[in-house]
Amino acid sequence: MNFDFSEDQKLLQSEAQKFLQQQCSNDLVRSVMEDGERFYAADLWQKMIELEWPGLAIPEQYGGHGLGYLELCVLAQALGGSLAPVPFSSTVYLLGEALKMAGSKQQQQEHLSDIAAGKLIGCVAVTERLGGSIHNLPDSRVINGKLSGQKAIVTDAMCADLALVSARNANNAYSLYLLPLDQPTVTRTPVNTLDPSRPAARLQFDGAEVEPLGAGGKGQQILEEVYDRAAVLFAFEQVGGCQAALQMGMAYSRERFAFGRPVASFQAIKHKFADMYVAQEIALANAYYAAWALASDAPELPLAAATARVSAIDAYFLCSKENLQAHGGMGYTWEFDCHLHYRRAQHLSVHLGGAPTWKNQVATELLATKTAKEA
Amino acid sequence: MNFDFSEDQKLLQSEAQKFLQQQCSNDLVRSVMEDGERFYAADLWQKMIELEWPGLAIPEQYGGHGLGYLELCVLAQALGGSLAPVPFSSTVYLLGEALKMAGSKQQQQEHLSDIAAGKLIGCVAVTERLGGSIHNLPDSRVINGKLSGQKAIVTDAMCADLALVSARNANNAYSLYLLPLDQPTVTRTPVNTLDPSRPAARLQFDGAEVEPLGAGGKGQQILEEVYDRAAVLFAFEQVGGCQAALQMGMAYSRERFAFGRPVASFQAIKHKFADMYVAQEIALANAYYAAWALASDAPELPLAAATARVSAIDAYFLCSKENLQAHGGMGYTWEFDCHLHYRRAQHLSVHLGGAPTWKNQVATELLATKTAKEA
Amino acid sequence: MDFNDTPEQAKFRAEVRAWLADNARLPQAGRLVRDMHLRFDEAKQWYQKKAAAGYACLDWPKKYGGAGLTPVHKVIWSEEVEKYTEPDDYFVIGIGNCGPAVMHFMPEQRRAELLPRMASAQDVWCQLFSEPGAGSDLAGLRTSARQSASGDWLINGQKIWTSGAQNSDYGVVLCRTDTSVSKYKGLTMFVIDMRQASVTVKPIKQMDRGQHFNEVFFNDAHIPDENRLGEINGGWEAALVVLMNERMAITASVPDGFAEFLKFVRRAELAGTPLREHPLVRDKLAQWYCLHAGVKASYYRLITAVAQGGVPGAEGAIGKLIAGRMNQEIADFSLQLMGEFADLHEPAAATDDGYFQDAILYTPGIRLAGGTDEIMRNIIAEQVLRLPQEPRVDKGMAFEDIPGG
Amino acid sequence: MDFNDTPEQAKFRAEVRAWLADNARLPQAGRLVRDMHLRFDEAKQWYQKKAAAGYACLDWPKKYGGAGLTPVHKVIWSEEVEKYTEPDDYFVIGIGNCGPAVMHFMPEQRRAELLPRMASAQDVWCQLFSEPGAGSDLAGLRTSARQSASGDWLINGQKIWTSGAQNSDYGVVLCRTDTSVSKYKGLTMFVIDMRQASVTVKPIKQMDRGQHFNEVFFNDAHIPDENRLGEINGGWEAALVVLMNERMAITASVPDGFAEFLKFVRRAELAGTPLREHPLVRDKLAQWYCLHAGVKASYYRLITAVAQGGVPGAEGAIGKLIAGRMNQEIADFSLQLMGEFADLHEPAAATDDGYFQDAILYTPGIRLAGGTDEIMRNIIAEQVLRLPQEPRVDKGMAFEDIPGG
Repeated sequence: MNFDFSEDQKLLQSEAQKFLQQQCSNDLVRSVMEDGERFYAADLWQKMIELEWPGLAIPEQYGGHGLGYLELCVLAQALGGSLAPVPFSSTVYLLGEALKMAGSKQQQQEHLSDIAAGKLIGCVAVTERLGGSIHNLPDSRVINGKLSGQKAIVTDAMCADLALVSARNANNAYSLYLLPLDQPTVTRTPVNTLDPSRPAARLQFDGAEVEPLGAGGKGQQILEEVYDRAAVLFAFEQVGGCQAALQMGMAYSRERFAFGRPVASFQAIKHKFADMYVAQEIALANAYYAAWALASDAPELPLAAATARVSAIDAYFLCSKENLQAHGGMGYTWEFDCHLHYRRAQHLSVHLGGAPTWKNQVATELLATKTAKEA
Repeated sequence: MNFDFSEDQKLLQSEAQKFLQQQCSNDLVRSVMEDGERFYAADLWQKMIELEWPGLAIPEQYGGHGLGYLELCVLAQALGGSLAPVPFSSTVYLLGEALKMAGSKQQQQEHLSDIAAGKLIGCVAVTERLGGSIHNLPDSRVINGKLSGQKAIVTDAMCADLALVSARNANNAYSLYLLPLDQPTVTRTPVNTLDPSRPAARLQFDGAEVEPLGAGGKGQQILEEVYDRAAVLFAFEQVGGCQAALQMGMAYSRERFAFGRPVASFQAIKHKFADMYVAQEIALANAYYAAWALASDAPELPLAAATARVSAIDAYFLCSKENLQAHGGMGYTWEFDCHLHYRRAQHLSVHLGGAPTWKNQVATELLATKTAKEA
Repeated sequence: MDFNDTPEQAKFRAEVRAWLADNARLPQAGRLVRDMHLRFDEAKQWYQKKAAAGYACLDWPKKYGGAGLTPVHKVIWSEEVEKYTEPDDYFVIGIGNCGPAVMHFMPEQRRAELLPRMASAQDVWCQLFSEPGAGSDLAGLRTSARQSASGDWLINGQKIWTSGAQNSDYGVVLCRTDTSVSKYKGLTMFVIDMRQASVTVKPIKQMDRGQHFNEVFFNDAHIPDENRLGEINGGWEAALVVLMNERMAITASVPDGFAEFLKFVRRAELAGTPLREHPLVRDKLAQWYCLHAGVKASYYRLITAVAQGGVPGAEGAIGKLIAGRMNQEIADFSLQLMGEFADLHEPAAATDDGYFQDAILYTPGIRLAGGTDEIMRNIIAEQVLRLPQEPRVDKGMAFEDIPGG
Repeated sequence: MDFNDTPEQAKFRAEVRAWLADNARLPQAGRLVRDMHLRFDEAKQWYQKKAAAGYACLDWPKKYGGAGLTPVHKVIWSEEVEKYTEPDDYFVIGIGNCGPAVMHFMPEQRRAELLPRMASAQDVWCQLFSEPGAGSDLAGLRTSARQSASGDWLINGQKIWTSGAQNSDYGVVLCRTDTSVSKYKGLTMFVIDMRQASVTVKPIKQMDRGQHFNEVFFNDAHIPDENRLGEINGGWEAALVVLMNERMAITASVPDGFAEFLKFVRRAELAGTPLREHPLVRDKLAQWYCLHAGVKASYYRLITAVAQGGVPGAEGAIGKLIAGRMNQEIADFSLQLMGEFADLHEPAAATDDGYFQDAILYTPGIRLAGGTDEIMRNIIAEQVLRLPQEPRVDKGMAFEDIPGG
C-alpha cells in the first residue's frame, strides 16, 4: 500500500504551485472579476498552454503527454489554491473527458488535438432552470441536426469555442451534442454570477448546427460518468482553496493584535482554525481516495467521487467563511481577498450540482449493496 | 402586552423550587434509579399530595384548585430542574388532561377527584413497536369491552392505578380506553430504560376490562390534542433541566483549576457555556410563548407546542451532554450527577415521540397557511 | 401572561393606526430599496413628519422632542409601522445610541439644543468608535484628542465602520486623551461637528459591492470643550452607555432570513417536486423556525422586563449571534438546493429576486458588524453568566506599553 | 498511489491469512463481548499464541520479542485479523505506549528482561499518568516520588483512569520529584511493580455501569532506581514519547458508530417506511460516511508517511475528535427516530442488540478519554498549525506556587 502521490507527481505539484504563485496573483484574479469585458486571464492561459498543461492527460497520439489522472489531481489542487481565472476545468475535466469517453475517433482526433495544442477552449451547457441538473431530461431539442432552446448559465461560455450541450433528440431521448459556439444561431449573453472571476453566459439556440457526441439516448449516462470524474478534480481544486484560505486566516491573525496579544493566541480563534484544518484534512483524504479510484478505474468511483465532492463542498464553505470571519471587519471589505475564496467556494459548490445531489449519490451507492464492506 | 408570569405564579415557582431543593436531592433520585424495586419516590409524591399539587389545575368541583396551565408550567419547570422521580407528568399532564378533554361527566367525577385527592396515579400506554407513535393505528384491540395486545414501554406503569390505552375497536377504528391496571388479565413487567429514575414497564393484555374514553374512532385526535398540551409542560420540565445542568457545569468549572487558573476562564469552556445558555434561553422563550397559547386556548397551540418541544429537546440534550463534557473525566463516572440529567434528557426527548415527529408538525403547521404571518 | 393591550395602549394603537393609514406608504410591488443612500432623503422627510405628529422618539421626554411614553408604546408603534414601507429605523444609530449619551452626559442647555433636532432628523448623527486596529478590542483605539491652551480639543486619527458618516451633522467620537495610563482609563468621549473641513469621509466598498460604511479621517479636527461627553478620561464608562443601547437596538433588527426561506419553501419546485414536501427541507424549516420564533419571543421577554423597570442586559447578544449564522446557513442551504442555477446572481433571473444570492454575500457582514460572533459569546459568558475573565496580558499596563501587531 | 501489496507484502499477507485460518476464531452469532474483564484470559492466550508464531509486535526488533517488520506489515495484519473475533488489540496500552518508553529510556539489559515478556503478554502493563486534579493539565500532577538514601524511590499519591490496572504486573508512572521548579521540570517517569501491597487498585463505576478504568493509590510504594525511565526531573520529555505513541494508537481505534448506523438504515422500518428511503436519513448517512471515510483515508495517509520514515504527528487527534462526537450524534439521531421505543434499554427488545442505547451512554466517555475534545483542538492548533499559545499564568512559576482549585 502506498497512499501518496509519486515523487514525479509531487514535483509537478510544487512546480505548478511555484508557477502559479508567480503568475497568478490575486490582482490577476481581480482583473477578471472587476472587468466585465474580460472573460478569462488570457495571458495566464497562454502560459499554461506553453507548459502544455491542457494536454497533460491527453493521449500522445493526439499530441498530449499521455499522463494520468493523478497528475491532473495535483494540478487541480494548485489551480484551486491560486484561484486561477482560466477555463481549465471546463476544457480539460469536462469537455476533454467527455470526448475521451464518448467521442468518435474523428471527434477525438480533431478536438483532443486542439485542446492539447491550446487551440480549443471548451465548456459544458446543461442547466436550464432552478434546481435543474444532469439528472433531468433537458427541454432543449435537436431536430435534423439543429439545436433549439436555452441554457441558463454556462461557465466559460464567453471564451469557449466548443460546447458540450445536453438536449433531447427527435425521439425525446436524452442526448449529447458538440456545438461550435461561433455561429449566428447561438446568442451568448454574459450573466452576473456569485464568482465573477469565473464568468458565465446564458445561451440561446435558434437552430444551431450540432453534431452528436456518443449514441442518442446515452446523454445522461455519459454525463454522469464525466461528472463523477470531474468531481474528483474539482474536489482537489476545492481542497487547494481550503488550504489557501486557512493559511490566509492564520497569517492575518498571527499578525493582528487585540488585548495586547496576537488574535491567533485566543482559544476561540485557535479552535476555529483547528476545525477548519480538520475539515480540510478530511476533504483531502477523501480526495486522495477518490484519486486512487479514478486513476485505477475502480468500481468504487461513484461512491468515492461523491464522498470527495461532499467533503470538499463542506470544507471550502467552512474554510472560506471562517477565514473571512477571522479577519474581522476587514474581511468584509472588497479590498481584502477573503471574499475571493468565499465566492469561489460558492461557485465550485454548485457548478456540478449542489451538495444534496451528491449526498444522495453517496447514500444510493452505500445502500446499493447488501454487504457493509465500506463500513 | 405582558410576556411574563404573574407575581402569584412566580411565588408558586419559587416555593416549589425551595420545596424540591429540600425534599428532592439527587440522592433521592438515585434511590429510585438504583433500586429495581422502587418505582417512584413515594414519600416525595405523598408530600406533593399534601401540597395539593396534583389537583392544581383540576376544577374545584372535583376537589382541585381550579388554577390554570400557567401554574402547571412553573411547577413543571421546578420539577424538571430537580429531576423529581414521581409520576406527576403521567398522572397530571397526560391522564388528567385526557380526562378533562374527553372524559364523560362520570369519568371526570370519579377519576379527576381521585387525582386531586392524591388517590390515583395514572399513565399512558401507546407505544407498541420501534418507531411507533400516536400517529399510527395501534394493533391492540378491544372487543366487547375486553382489551388484548401489548404495549412495549409505559412510563410509570409499575406504580400507576389507571392507564389510558390506545387500541382499535371492533370496527378497527383508533380509540381510547381507560384500563384499571390491577386485574389478573394485565401483566406488568418492569423494563430497563435509559433513565431508570423514571421506571417503565411492558404491558400485556389478555382480555382486560376497559371502558372507552371519548367517542370510538376519535383516539388519534384526542391523543394529538393531549400531546400538544403535554408537550408544553414537558418543555418546561426540560428547560428546568437545562438550567440545572448549566448551573452544575459552571459551578464545577469555576472551582476546578487547570494550568493555574479556573477551568471556567478558558475561552473554549466559556463559549461552550454561552452556547448552552443560548439554547436554554431560546427553549425557555418558546416555552413561554407556548404557555401563552396553552393558557389562552389559542389556535397557534399546535405550532407553538411543537416549537417549544423541539427547542427543549435540542437544548436539554446540548446542556446535559456539554455539562458532562465540562466536568472532564469525572463527568463520566456513576458517582457524579452529570448522567442523571443526560439520562433524563434522553427520556424526555422520546417520551412524547422524538424530535423528527415534532419537527414535522412544525413544518406542517407553518406550511398549512398561505400567509407568512409567523415570519 | 397576555399579549393584549391595556385600554390606554389600545387607544394609542388605534391613534397610531389611523395616523399611519393617512400618512404612511404601503409596500409596493417590486424590490425593496436596500441601498441606504437612496433612502436618505425619504428618511429625513419621514422623521420630520412623524416628529411633527408627536410620534418621534416615543420614550424620550417631551422636552427633548420625544413623546414621554414607554418601551411598550415603541413596540406598538413598530408593530403598526412595519406594515408600511417607511424608513422608520433609518436613524436608529443616532437616536438609539448617541441620543442617550447626550441625555446622560450633557448639561441641560446642550440637551435642549441638540436633542429635538436629532429627534426630528434635522440633524443626523453618527457614532465613531471602531478603528482599523481596534474592533473587538475597542478600548485599544488610538485616535487622539489633545487639549489646547484654550481648553478646546484637536482630534487626529482614523475611525472605521461608521454608518451614515457622509450624511451626518454630528458624531459621537471616542478618543484617547492619555497614553500613560491603562487603556480603559485614558479615553474621553465628545460630540464632533462632522461638517468641518478637517473631517474627511471615505466610503468603504464591501464584498457585496454595497457601501453602507465609511472610514473617517481627522486631521486636526476641532471640538470645543463644551462638546465633551462626561469627564476627561471618563470615556469608557460613557461608551458603555452607548454600547448598551446599541445592543438593545440590534436585538430587534438583525435579519435572520427566515421569512425569505419560508416563502421559498412555500413556492419553489425543484425538478418537479415542491420543496414543501421534501423531508430534509421540512426538517431545516422547522429547525430554523424554532430559532426564529425563540429570538422573537426572547425579545418580548426583554421588552416586558424593560417595561417593568428593568435595564436591558447583554441578553440581546443572543439574537445577533443566532440571526447572523442562521441567515448565512439558510442562504447556503437554499443555494445548494438550486444547483448550478444558484450561481446566477441576476435579480430578474434568480429566484425570489436573488435574495439568497444577495444574502450569501451580505451575511458575513452580519456576523462581524456590531461585534463578532466570538465577542457576542464573550459577552454572554462574562456579562450574563459572570464567568471569570481570561488572563489579560495588557491588564494595568500603560496604553503606550501594550504590545501591538 | 496504489493499494496493492508489494510482492514481499503479498507473501506476508498470504502467510498471515493461512495462519489465522488455522488459529483464530471466526465471529459467532450473538452479542460481542464488550466487557474487558471477561476478555482478559482470552487475550493473554491469544497474545502468547501469536508471539509463539512470531506475529507479536510486528514492528519491534526481534531481540525484544518482535518481528522486525514495518508499520505496513501491522496494517496488513490488522486487515486480516479483523475478520476474526480475537482480542488482538487488548494490550495496546502496554505494548503501544509503555513499550516504546522502555525501548527509548532503559538500558539494554532491562529492555531484554522486560520487553519480550510484554510482547507475549506474560507481563501485562498499564500507564499511570492522569490524576483527579491533573487531566487536561497533565503536568499539574501531584503523585510524589521521594528518593531514599539507598537511591530507591517511595511513591505516594493517586492516579486515575488507569485501564487494566487490576490485571497489570507493571505500570509506567509519572511522578513529581521536585515542587520548587516549574511544573514541567520537576517530573520523573518510572516503571513500577504493580503487584506490591502498597499499590491499591479500585475500579471506577462509569455512568454506563461499565468498569473499564481504575483509581490507583500509592502508599509508600517502592521503586528501585534501576526502574527509572530517563533522567531525574526529565519525566515530561519521556511522557511526550508515550503520549505520541498513544495518539497513533488512538487514531485507528476510536469507534465512530458508522457501521452500526449503516446496518440500522439498511434494515429498519419505522411505521412501515424503510429508513433507507427517507431523505433526511439518507442525508445524515451521507454526511457521516464522508467523515467516516475521511478518517479512514487519513489513517492510510498517516501509515504511508510512517512507512516512508516519517514520525507520526498530532494529526491523529483528527480521528478522535471526529469519531467521538459523530458516534454520540449518531446514537442520538437514531434514538430520536425510534420514538418512545428508544427509551427501552433491553438488548433483546431494542433494535440491533440495543447498540444505540449503549452508545448514547458510552460515547460521552470517548469525548473525554485520552484527551477531551477541547484538548484535541488545542493540540491541532498548537502542535500541527503552530499557532501561538495562550498566555500562561503558571509559566515559569514553581509548581508549589501555582494556584489550584
